[in-house]
Amino acid sequence: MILNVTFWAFSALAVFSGWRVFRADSMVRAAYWLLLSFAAVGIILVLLKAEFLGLILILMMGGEMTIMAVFMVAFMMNPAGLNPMTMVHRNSVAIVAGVVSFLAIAALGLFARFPVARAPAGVDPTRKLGVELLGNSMLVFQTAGVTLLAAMIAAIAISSARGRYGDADQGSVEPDQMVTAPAGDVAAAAAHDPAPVISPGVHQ
Amino acid sequence: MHGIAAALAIFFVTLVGFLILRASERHIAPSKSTAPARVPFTGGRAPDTHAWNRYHVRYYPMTLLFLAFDMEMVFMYPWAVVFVDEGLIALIEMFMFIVILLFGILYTWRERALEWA
Amino acid sequence: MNALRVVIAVVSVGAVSVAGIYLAAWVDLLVGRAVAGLEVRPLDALSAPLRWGAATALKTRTTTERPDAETWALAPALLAALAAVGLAAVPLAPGLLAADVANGIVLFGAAMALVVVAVFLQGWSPNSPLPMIGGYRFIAEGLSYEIPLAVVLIAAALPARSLAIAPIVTSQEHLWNIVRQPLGLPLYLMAGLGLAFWGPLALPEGQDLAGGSSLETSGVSRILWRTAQLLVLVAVAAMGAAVFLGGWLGPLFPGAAWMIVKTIILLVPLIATRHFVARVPTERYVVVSWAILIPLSLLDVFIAGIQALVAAR
Amino acid sequence: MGVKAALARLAAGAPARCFAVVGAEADEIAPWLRLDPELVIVDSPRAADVLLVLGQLDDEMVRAAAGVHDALPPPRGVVSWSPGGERPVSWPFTDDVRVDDPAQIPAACRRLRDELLSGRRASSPDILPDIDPAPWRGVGPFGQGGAGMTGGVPYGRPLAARADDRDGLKLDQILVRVGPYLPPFPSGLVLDVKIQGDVIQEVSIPTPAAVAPDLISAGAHSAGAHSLTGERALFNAAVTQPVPVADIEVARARHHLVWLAEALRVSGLEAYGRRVLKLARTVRPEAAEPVDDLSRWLRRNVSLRWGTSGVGMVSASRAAALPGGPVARAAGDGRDARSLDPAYERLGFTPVVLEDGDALARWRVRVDEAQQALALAQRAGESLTTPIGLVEGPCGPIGGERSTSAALVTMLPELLVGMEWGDAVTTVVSLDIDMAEAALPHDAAVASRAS
Repeated sequence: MILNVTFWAFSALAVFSGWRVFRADSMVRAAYWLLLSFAAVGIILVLLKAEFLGLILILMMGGEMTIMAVFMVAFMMNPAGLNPMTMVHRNSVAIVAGVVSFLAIAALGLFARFPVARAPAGVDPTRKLGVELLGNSMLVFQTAGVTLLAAMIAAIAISSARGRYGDADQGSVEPDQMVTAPAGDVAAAAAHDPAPVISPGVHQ
Repeated sequence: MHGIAAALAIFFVTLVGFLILRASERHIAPSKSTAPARVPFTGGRAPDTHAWNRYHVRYYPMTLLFLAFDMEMVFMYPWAVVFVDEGLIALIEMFMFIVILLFGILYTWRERALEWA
Repeated sequence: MNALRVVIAVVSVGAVSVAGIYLAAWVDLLVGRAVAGLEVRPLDALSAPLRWGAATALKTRTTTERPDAETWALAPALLAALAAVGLAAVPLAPGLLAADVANGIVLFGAAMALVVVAVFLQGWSPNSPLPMIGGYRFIAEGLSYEIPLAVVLIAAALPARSLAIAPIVTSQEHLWNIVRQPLGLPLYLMAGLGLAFWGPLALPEGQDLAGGSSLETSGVSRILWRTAQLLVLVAVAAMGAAVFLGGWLGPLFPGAAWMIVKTIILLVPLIATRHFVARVPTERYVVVSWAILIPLSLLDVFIAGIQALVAAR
Repeated sequence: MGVKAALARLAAGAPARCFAVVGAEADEIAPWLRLDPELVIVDSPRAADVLLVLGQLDDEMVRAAAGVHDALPPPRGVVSWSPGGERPVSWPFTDDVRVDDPAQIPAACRRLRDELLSGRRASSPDILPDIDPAPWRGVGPFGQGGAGMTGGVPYGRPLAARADDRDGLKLDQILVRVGPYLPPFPSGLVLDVKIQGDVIQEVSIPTPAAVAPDLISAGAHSAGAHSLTGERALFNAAVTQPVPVADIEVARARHHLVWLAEALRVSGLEAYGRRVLKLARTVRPEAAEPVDDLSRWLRRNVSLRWGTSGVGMVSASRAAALPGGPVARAAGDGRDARSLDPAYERLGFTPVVLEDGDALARWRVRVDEAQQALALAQRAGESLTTPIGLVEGPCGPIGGERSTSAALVTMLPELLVGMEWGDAVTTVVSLDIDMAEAALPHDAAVASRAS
């Protein structure tokens, strides 16, 4: 009984806060309504005996929604909603898309045949997950590692304004690749300057 | 399951308790706010604009780095549980995984992207 | 049955919280007086927090021109609730655990990850420049300490083969983690100071911001905010005692007594840092945290891993 | 009602929390208040019971003080002290508690606080009129005061506008009107700081003299009568007449220690700052060991070094443009008016000079100078200074073309640009700007010395 009530309460909270995301004027509020929605889903996962997944969802979303708030405030006009604004654009398209995807997911939930495999009592889902990840192949872990590394380097390369050898928009060049010209021979240096290769138009 | 129930109960009881305590101030010291009392304090002079603005965070590359490491932690928790059972192979796997990620930090640090933009 | 257990859990965590908060406030006063070269007068200091609270409660709550009133009201309550959950995840003695979950350190980590939200809201809500800077500073700080905090706890979970706290305590029967994983406790305490934005890591509330995120807060809200902050410190100390100092393990006395003593042993130096270590600059803290503390915490995992494998042989 | 009375009774044992507004001639009194157990000086008016108005304020400063007053949460009150007991015509604090003897300030604060909290005295009413900064109610489609996404004055203020930035990301810039009473900065310092994020983009000084010069010049010669230390009067006197070297040097050491106490407080070490303040009050040349211990402790404290090293670099060329003083000496500029004095030559005086030019160097120069000053005072015996028209004051030479503090204030706009907020505060604190001296224009300085 209590379990059912809790489940429905948190489901309602998830839907309600999801709806509030689009009704909030302030970007900070929108981000944290979304966090609340995620947290409610996390609790539902815990109720469904996926304790680790539920808690890790909350753990991750705490940091991530804050980062989202930071970027939304930085890039939105009127970030605090001091002037009223709407988070909804192209209403009709949105409504159609929303209804269609809701029906699709609902249909999937109602009509799909899910495999029935009762987990034996006393199984620890976290342990299962660990075995699944580590298991007999290194592929999962190392693929994840390399993907994350690529993501990090790409994110830094795109976002950082400064680099080791100078500012990014100056076309930073490694010292080894610079052609060293004799002192005073500025013209020669300019002719060999690799900067135009990186940022064409510098000498125009 | 009662563990999580207790955690939720503690969370909500504390939350609501604090909100009630805060509402209690209405009875101890009712506030009546006036325009000069509402001016944000920076030393006695009033500001020109609202403080809320498109705030230029100076550590945005670091936030992106954090996203990747947050993901890494997700992998580490289940790894910790099965680590001893899996033995040496788990250590090697995690070693490689972490070294790969440390290259990310090294790169970010070398590009001086951790400093204020 | 279950409902009774939940009620007992709520009440006991509440009682431990109040005692811990009061102890923290008292210790802070004592250390402060000693460092300032004043008479310490422990008995007088015992009533000082109450007197401060009474004087503060009698002040009205001021507001600003256009604050986000709801989130401002929420911030202290959220901080306290999260700290209470963190505290509830710590076992006082075998079987004496309020929030007995299989993934204790994940629960603790989740509660502590959301602390960033509470502090940021406290700084953002007043719509005032200096608190806002404080709030944003805490995001930088939070994103920097969160990973070492989680990673050192994971390292402690390795020999226990479990993410629950009780097995982590029992895994220290022969050797406490403070010896077995020498990097763990220092890194944990550094992250914990950041979590409680206390002392050297009081970046959002530094004197350079004239109080920062709590600058505009007065009246009862101010008391609640300080209380919640101290509760975070208590939760950090309690978790540190369980994970690194062997929790309830100890001879002669009952487990709970050992746990309380060990928590106090960690709480006192945490509080005292405020009077001995200057506030660190935000930017340099972020760089050092990423370039040194995070690699060190990963090294801690390896040391713990190798040690656990050798021990399992 | 019962709860309130019980709380008031309980609260009566707590120290009074005061927000201090420090005007001309009070800067030698204000720091010592932190030593009194009856009151606590707080950083934010929102945490204060009592507004403490010390010294003389001109009209503009009074207006700002009124703004601070209104920010105090009721019940609140005002305690004021002014040398000579005069108040300007525009004095807005009608129900203030006036104190004639500075020694009575703490007790007066405590009494006022008790009366306020127990309801025996009414909270002082707002001074500024209760009108919105800009009319906005009912304007705009929702009556919120604006139109469109960024237009209008929603809730009485406009939104911030975008500005260029060093990383190429054009986001909003806000103007923070710092001071005159923002605690980490010297009381009276007024800066208009434009920030984007927490980085300072532009600094300007709205009024060149923050404290009215006529107040200073009128009271400068009488400062000694009211202050607890008489430091300023002593240094001013030394410009024209011989003064015991020992007195001057102890005053210098005391000034540097008072500065150090404040610098430690801003760094987060409030209790240690109080210890240093206590030391400053009792410092004597015969007992210099506590200062030596302090110097050793500071050298060992890694956290202080971390927060100050490399912060607020004053280049050699900037230092050369200063009249002198510890800031210049911390940047490798060895000028020190004491070098010109034969009395100091006999004592074997050589100025303390460091090369780095950062905040850490300035901290070290001052602590070393405090130690040196005590040593000089002990060696000096009865010897007197030679009046050569120039005296090395604790912040820089006194009696020259212009004061070092004034030069430092004019240097701030260039120095602070590009700094993170916390670094900027560290820098301003490390410069030790004496606002009374900064406000002193050249002719007023000469006039006050002549009298």
